Amino acid sequence: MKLIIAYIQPEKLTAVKQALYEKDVFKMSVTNALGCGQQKGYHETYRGADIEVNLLKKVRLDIAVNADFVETTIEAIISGARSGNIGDGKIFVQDLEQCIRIRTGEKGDEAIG
Amino acid sequence: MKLIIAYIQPEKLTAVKQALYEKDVFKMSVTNALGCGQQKGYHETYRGADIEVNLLKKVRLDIAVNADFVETTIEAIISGARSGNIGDGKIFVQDLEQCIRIRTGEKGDEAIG
Amino acid sequence: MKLIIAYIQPEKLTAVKQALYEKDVFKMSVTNALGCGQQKGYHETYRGADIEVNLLKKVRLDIAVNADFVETTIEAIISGARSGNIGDGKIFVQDLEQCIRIRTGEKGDEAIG
Amino acid sequence: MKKMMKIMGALALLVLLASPVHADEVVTAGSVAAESGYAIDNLFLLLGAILVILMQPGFAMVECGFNAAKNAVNILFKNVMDLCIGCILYFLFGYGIMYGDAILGGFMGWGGMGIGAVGGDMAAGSLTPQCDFLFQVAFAATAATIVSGAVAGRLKFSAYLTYSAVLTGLVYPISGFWKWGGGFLDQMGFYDFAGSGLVHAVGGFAGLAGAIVLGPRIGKFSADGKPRGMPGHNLPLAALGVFLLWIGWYGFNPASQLAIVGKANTEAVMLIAVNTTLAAAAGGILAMLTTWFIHKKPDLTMALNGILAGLVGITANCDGVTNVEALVIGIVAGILVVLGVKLLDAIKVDDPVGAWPVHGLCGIWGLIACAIFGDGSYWGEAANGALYGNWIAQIAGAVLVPLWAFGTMFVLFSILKKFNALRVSPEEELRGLDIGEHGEEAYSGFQLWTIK
Amino acid sequence: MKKMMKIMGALALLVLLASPVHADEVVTAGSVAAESGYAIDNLFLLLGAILVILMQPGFAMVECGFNAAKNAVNILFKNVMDLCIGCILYFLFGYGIMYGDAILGGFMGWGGMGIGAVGGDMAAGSLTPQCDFLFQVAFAATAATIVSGAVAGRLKFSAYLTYSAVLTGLVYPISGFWKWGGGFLDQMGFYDFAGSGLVHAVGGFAGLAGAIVLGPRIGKFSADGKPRGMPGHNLPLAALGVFLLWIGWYGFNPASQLAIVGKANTEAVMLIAVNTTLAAAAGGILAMLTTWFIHKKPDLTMALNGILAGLVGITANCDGVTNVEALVIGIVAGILVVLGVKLLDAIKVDDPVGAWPVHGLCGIWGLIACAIFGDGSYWGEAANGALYGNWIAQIAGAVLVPLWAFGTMFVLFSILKKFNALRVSPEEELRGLDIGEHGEEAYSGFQLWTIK
Amino acid sequence: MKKMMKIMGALALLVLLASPVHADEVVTAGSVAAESGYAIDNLFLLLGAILVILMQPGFAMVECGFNAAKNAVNILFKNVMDLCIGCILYFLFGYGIMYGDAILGGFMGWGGMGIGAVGGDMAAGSLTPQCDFLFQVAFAATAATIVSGAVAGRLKFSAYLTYSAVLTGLVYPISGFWKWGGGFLDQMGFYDFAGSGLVHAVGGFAGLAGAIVLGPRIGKFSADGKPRGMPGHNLPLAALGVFLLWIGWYGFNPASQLAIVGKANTEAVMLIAVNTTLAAAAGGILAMLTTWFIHKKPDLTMALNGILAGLVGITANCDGVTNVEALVIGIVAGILVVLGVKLLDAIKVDDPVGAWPVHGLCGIWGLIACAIFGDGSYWGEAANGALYGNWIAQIAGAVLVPLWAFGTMFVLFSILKKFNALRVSPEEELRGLDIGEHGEEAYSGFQLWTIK
Ligand SMILES: Nc1ncnc2c1ncn2[C@@H]1O[C@H](COP(=O)(O)OP(=O)(O)O)[C@@H](O)[C@H]1O
Ligand SMILES: Nc1ncnc2c1ncn2[C@@H]1O[C@H](COP(=O)(O)OP(=O)(O)O)[C@@H](O)[C@H]1O
Ligand SMILES: Nc1ncnc2c1ncn2[C@@H]1O[C@H](COP(=O)(O)OP(=O)(O)O)[C@@H](O)[C@H]1O
Repeated sequence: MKLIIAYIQPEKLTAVKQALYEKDVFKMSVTNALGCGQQKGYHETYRGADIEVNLLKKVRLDIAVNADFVETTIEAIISGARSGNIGDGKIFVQDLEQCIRIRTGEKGDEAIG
Repeated sequence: MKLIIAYIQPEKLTAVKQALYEKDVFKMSVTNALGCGQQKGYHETYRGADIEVNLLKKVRLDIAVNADFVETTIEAIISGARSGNIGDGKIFVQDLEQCIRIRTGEKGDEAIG
Repeated sequence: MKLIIAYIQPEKLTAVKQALYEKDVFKMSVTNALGCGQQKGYHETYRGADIEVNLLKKVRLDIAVNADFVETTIEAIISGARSGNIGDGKIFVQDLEQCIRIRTGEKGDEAIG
Repeated sequence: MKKMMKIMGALALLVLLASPVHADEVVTAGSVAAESGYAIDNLFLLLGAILVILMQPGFAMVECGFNAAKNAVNILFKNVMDLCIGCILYFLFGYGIMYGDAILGGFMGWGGMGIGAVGGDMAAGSLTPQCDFLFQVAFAATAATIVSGAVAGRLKFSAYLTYSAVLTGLVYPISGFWKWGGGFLDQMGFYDFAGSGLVHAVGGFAGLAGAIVLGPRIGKFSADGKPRGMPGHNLPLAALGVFLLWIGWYGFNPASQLAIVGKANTEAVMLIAVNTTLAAAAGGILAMLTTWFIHKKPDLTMALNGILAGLVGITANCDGVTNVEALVIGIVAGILVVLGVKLLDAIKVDDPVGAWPVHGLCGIWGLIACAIFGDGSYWGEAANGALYGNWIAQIAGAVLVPLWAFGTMFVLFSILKKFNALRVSPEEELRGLDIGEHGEEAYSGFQLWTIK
Repeated sequence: MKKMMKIMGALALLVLLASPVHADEVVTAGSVAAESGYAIDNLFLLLGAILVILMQPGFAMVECGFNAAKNAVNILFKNVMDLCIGCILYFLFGYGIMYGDAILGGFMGWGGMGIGAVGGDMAAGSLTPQCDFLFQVAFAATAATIVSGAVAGRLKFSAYLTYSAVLTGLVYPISGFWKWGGGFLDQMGFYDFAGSGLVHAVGGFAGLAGAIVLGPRIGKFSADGKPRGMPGHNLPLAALGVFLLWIGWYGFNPASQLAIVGKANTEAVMLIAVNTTLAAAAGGILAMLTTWFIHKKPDLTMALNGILAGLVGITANCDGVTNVEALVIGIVAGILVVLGVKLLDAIKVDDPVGAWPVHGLCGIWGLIACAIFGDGSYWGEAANGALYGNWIAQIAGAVLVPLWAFGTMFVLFSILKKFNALRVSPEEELRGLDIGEHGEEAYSGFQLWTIK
Repeated sequence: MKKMMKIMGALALLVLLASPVHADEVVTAGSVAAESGYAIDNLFLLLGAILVILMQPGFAMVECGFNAAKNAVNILFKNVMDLCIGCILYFLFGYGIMYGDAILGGFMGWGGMGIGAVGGDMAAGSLTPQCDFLFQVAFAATAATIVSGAVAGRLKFSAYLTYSAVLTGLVYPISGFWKWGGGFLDQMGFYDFAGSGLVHAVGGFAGLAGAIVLGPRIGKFSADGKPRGMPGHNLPLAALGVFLLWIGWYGFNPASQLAIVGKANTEAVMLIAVNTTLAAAAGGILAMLTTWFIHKKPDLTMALNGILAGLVGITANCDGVTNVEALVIGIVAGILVVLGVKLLDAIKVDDPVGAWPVHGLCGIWGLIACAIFGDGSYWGEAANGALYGNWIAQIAGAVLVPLWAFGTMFVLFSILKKFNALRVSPEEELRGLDIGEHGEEAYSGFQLWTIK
C-alpha cells in the first residue's frame, strides 16, 4: 500500500476530487497548508507598508491506496490540478505498511478502500 | 520506529487521548482535517438552497513510536475511537527512519518518547 | 529522497525559514498543529473556572529533500528552532519513494528542488 | 411611578390654565410656541437622521455577514463609500433635483447645487434647510447601499463607485421628485409615506438590474442549473446588522412625519413607531415559520430577511394603518420574502443577500398595502382631487418607480459591461475580491478553509 | 408629505398669533405648554424605548460571544425571536395584563387585548397610549432575552420559543402588575424605579430555573465535579454588546422617569443618567479587581459582567440616591457578581453567561439598596401610608418577584422536560446546535478547532 | 463655549421675566418658555452625551480590528477600562479641575470633588449640573481612549490603567481648563468649538508619546529599517467601529452648541451636523483616492482613517464654516492622514491604528482651519478684545495643547519604563498579550495561523 500526498492550489480541489471520483478513488483526507516553493510569493500593502507573503495557501491531500492504484491516482490528481503555471504543486509517494479501519478492525487492502 | 497516523471523529479525541495516556503514550501531534470516505456527507440548506457537504470534519493524529509500541498504540486508538458507525476513521502505519529531539539533539529511540 | 517532518514552536518559524534559506532549502509546506509532549500544558482560568490546555500550538514543516540534503536540512532546522527549553520540538525523517511536479510531470530528484 | 407622573403632568397644565389675562402675552405665548416648536421638531428630525444613518452600519454588517469571508473587505468598502459618495453627490445635485422647482415638464426638479440657506422661518413643523438636507441625504444613502448586497462577490469596486454616484446624484432624486418633490405621482394621489417605493423599491430593483446584468457568482448554480447554497461567513455580524436596521427604522418611519409638535403629530409619530415594531416582529416570525415549513429547519438568515421585509412593507403606510393591519402587513411581507428568494433561485438570478425580495418585492407590497388597508381619506386629497393612496395611483407608482430604477440601472450596468469594467476575472472571483481588488484580507491571521 | 407638514406647522403658529385678546389667551399660554410638553415628553419616551431596544443587540452579542462558535446561530436566533415573539405576545396579552384594572382579587390586571387608543390627553407628562406601549414592550423583551444566555448550548430552539411566549405574555406582566400596574406590592410601598426586580430579577431567576432544570452542558463539570472553563468564542462581540447595553441603559433608567418636562423631571432624569454611569463604571472596575485578586489575572469577561452588574444594581434606585451612593451600589454589585459566578460553580449550576449573578443577584441587590440608601420619603407615600422603599416592602418584593419568576419557569421547563422537548441530544450538543437545529454554521469557511 | 451658553440661558430667562405688565402673567408665558426650554436643552445634551459615549464602542472596535487577534482581549479590556476609570477619575478630580475657579495663577481650576448640585436655574440654555457633567465626562473618556490604539500590542495592561487615570483625572482637564474653563487660551481668543485640539489632539499626542517611548512592535520594521505591514485581524469590526464613530460625532459636534432652543441655536446645531457629515464623507473619499494613487490599490483601512480625519478636522470649526468650506476641510484632512501615516513609518514610530495622524495631526489641522476659514467675528470677541479664532491664538493653542499632552505623557511613560512597568516581555509580545496578561483568548476555538 502507498500513501500519496499532494499539495495543490486550493481552487483546484473540486476538479481534483472530480478526477479522482471518475477513477473510483473516493477516500481521502484534506488539510489546509501553506506552501513555499518555486512560486514566488506576492506583495501586499497594508496602510502603505509592505507585506511580503511567501507562504501561499495550498491544500494538502492524503490518499492511501493499494500499490496498483498509485498510477491512476497520480494521473487523476495531475489531470485535475495542472494549469501549467508555477505553483501547481507536488505529489509525494510514500510506502504505507499498514492500514486499519477503526470501525471494523479490518486490516490492509480491504481496509484501505 | 514507526509513525502512526490516525483519522478519527473530532468528538472522540478526548477518549482517544485518555486511552493513549493509560498505555503511557503521551506524545502526539494533532491537526484538523477534512475527510471523505465511506461515510456519506450530509445536506444542509442555506436560504432554501442546497449545500452538499462531503468533506467531513476529522481530527488527524500523528504519533511516532518505537516498533514495540505500535500494537498497544493502535489498540488504544481503536478502543477510544470506535463507535461502530461509519466514519469512525482509519489508522495508517508508516516506517520512521529517524527521530531527533531538537532541544537535545538526541536521536532515535530515546528521542521518540 | 527523504521526507522531513518537523514540529517546532510557532514563534521559531521565521528563524527556521531563514536558516533553511541559507542552506538553499527553499521549498517546504507548513501546517498548524497542536502538540502534546514532554512540555506540560498550562492552566488558564476563564470566569474563575480552570481550563487545562495540554495541546499546545505548534507548527509542522514538511520538507522533501534528496538524501544528501537530509543532514544540512536537519541542522538548519535545529539551529533555527532550538531554544534549549522543553517544547522545542521534534524532527522526523521518512523515506520518500517518489516525487512528481504537477506542472511539468518531472519526477524524482529534479522534481524535488 | 407612571401614574404619579401622569398626575403631575395634569397638575402642571392646570396651574398654567389658572393664571389670569392680558394682550402682549398672546405674542409672547406665540413666540414661545414658535421657538420651542422650532427647536423640538428640528431636534426630532436630527434624531431621525442619525437613526437612519445608523442603518448604514446595519446594511454593511448584514451584507458582509451574508457573503464569503474572501469578499468581506470589498463589500465593507463599498458600503462605506456609497455613504461618502452619496453625501457629496446628493449635496451637489441630488437635493436640488429632488426638491427644486419642476423643470423638463415636471420630469425632475432643480433648485441649484448645495443646500442654499442655513436659516428658515421659526415655527413648529418648519425644518431648517440644513436639517432637512441631512434627513433627506440619509434616505438617499439608504437607497444606494441596498444594491451592494445584490451584486456582491463579483462586481468591480470601481464600477460600484460609478453606480453609487449615478444613483444618489441622479436616479434616486428624479423618482423622488415625482412624489416627494410634488411631481406628477404626488399630484395623481400616489402615496408612499416613508419610502417603501421611493427608497426601498428603487434600491431593490437597481440591485436586481445589477444581479441580472452581472450574472450569478461562480458556483451559485450547478451544471444542471440547481441553485447551490453559498453560506454567509459571519452570521453574528449579520444579526447585529438587522438589529441596527430595526432600530434605525425608528428614524426612517416615525421621523418621516417631519414634525412631532402638535397633538396630531405627536400621536401620529407614536402610532408609526408601534406599527413599525409590530410589522417587523410579524415579518420575522412568519419568515421563520415559512422556511421551517418548507425546509424542515428554521433558517436564521431567512428570519432576519423577514424582519427587514416587514419593515419595508410597513414603510409606505405606517401612518395610516391600525396596529392590527400593521401585523397583517408584516405577516404577508414575511411570507413574500421567502417566496421571493425561491423565485430568484428559480429564474437563476443570484442575489446573495436577498436585496430584491426584501426591498424590491416587499417595497411594492408596501405600496399596494396603502390601497388595501389605508383609509384613503386619512391621507387627504391629491391635486387632481383623487384620494391619496387610491388603487390607480398606487399601482402607477408601484410600476413606474421600480421600472425607472431597474431601467436606468440596467442601462448603466450594461454600458459598464460593454467596456468590461463591470465584473472581476474568474480567478479574482475565486480567490476573493479582497486580495484581487484591495490586496487586503478581512481576517488576517484566521485560518479559512481555502477550499470553499 | 414634507410640504403638507411644513404648512401645518406654519398654520399652527398663525393660529396662535391671530387669536384675539381674552379668556382664551390664557388657554394660549396653557395650550403652548400642553402642546410642547406633550411633544417633548413623548419624544423623550420614544428615545427611551429606542435605547432600550438597542439593548437587544447588546444582549445578543454578549450571549453569542460568551458561548461556543458551534452554538452561535442558535443563540442569535433565540435572541432575535424573543424580541419578535415578545412584541406580539405583549401586544396581545401582556400589556393588558400589566396595566389593566385589577382582576382575580388583584393577582393580575386586564385591560383587553392590544393597545386600545391612539390619542391621549394633550399635556406634559401624558404619554400617548402607543408611546406608552412601545416603552413597556421594550422592557418586556429585555426580561425575556436575559434567559437565553443562561440556557445556552443545550436548550432546544422550540422550547425557547415556548418559554419566551409564556414569559412575555403572562409571567412578566403579572409580577409587573403587582408593582407598576398598581398592585399589592405597590400599595405596600415596594419600590423598584426602573426594574432591578421586575425586569432583571425576573429574567435572572427565570434563567436560573432553566439552568437548573436543564442541567450543565457536557464538559462543564469534570468527573470529580470541578467546574471547567468553557471559553466564549468571540470576546470582541461580547465587549461590543456590553457597550451597547451600557448605552441602552440610558433609555432604561432615565426614561423611566416617564417625563422630562418640569424642573423636577428634568433634573431627576439627569441625576439618574449620571448615577447610572457611575454605578456601571464602579461595577466594572470592582469586578476586574476582584478576579484579579482571586485569580491573579484580570479577566475581561468578568469586568464586562461587572459593568452590567452595576447597571442592574442601580436600576431600582437611581432616582433617589446621590452620586456617591451610586458609586457604592456599583462597587458592591461588582463584587457580588464575581461571588455569584463562583457560587453557581460551587453548586454545579451551569449559567454560561452569568445571567443569574448579573440580573438575578444584583437585581435583588438593587431592591435592597432602595431600603439602605434611598431616603424613603423622597419616593413619597404608598397607599397604606408606608413610605416607598421601606425595608419590609423591599424584602417582600425581593422575595416574591424572583420566586414568582423562578417558580413558574421551573414548572414550565419541567413540563417541557417531561415531554423531553427541553434539551437536545448529547450528539447534537457536542456537534453544536447550529448544525443540529438549523443546519447552518455561524462562521462558514472559518477553520475551527473541532476538538473543543 | 459652555460659559457663554450658560450666560445666554440666564439672559433669556431675565428678558422674559423683565418684559412689562402684570408680573405673574408674564411669568406664565415666560415660565412656559423656561420650563420647556430647560427640558429641551437638557434632553438635547443628554442625547449628545449618549452619542458621544457611543463613540467608545466605536473606538474599541476600530482599535481591536486594526490589531492582531492575539492582542484583541487586551485592547478591548483597555478600551472598557479607560471608560470606567475615566468616569470615576473625572468625577473625583477632572471635572473640578476643568470647570472650577482658576487656581495656581490660572494654570488650572478647582471646584471641589464631584459634581456638587443636582438642580440648576430653570431656563433654556441652562444645563443641570448633572447633565453638564455627563456631557463633559463623555469627552474626557474620548480623549483617553484614543491612546490605546497607538500603544497597542506591547503596552502592559497595568501601565495603561495608570495612564488613563492620569489623563482623565489631571492632564486632560488642565488643558481643557485653559480654554473651556475660561483659562488663558480662551482669554486670548483661542477657538476650539468641540475639541479638535482639547480632545483629539490631546489624545493623539499622548498616544504619540506612548508610541515613541515604547518603541515599535517586534517585526514592525525590518532589519534594514523598512516598515512592514502588520495587518489588522478583523476589518469588519473596524468598519463597524468607524460607522459608530461617525454617528457618535453627531453628539460630539452638534451638541457642543450646548443648546438647541432659540432660532440661532437650532440653526447652528443643524449647520454643524451637516458640516460634520460633509467633512467625514470628503475625508473618506480623499484618503481612499490618495492611497489608491500612491499604492495603486484602494485600502479600506486608510479610507476609514480618512473618515475619522475629516471628522476630527471639522470638530474645532464646524459652527463657523460654510458647507463648502466643510468639504474643503474634509478633503485636506483626508490627504493629511495618509501623509501622516507615511511620516510615522518614515521616522520609525509604530502607531498601529494611526491615532496620531487622525487625532493629532488632523486635530491641529482643525484648529488652524479656524483661522483660515472661520470668519473670526462670527465667534465674537475674547477677553483681550481679540477675535476668537485669530491666527495668533489658534497657533498658540495648536502648539501648547499638543505639547502639554505630549510632554506630560512622555514623562509618565518614561517613568513607567524606568521601573520597567511599561512594556511586556518579547516572548509575551510574540505569543500575544491575551494569553500573557489575561490568560484568555479572544477567539477561542478558531484556528489562527500561529505563525504570524
Ligand atoms: N520539496 C518540497 N517539500 C515540501 N513541499 C513542497 C516541496 N516542493 C514543493 N512543495 C509544495 O508544493 C507547492 C507548489 O510547489 P511550487 O514549487 O511552488 O510550484 P511548482 O509545483 O510549479 O514547482 C509548494 O507551495 C509547496 O507547498
Ligand atoms: N484511503 C484513505 N486515504 C486517506 N484517508 C482516508 C482513507 N480512507 C479513510 N480515510 C479517512 O478516514 C475517515 C473515515 O473513513 P470512512 O470511510 O468515512 O469511515 P469508515 O472508517 O467507517 O470507513 C475519512 O473521513 C478520511 O478522513
Ligand atoms: N512521539 C511523538 N509523536 C508525534 N509528535 C511528537 C512526538 N513527540 C513530540 N512530538 C511533537 O513535538 C512537540 C514538542 O515535543 P515536546 O516533548 O513537547 O518537547 P521536547 O521537544 O522538548 O521533548 C510536541 O508538542 C509534539 O507536537
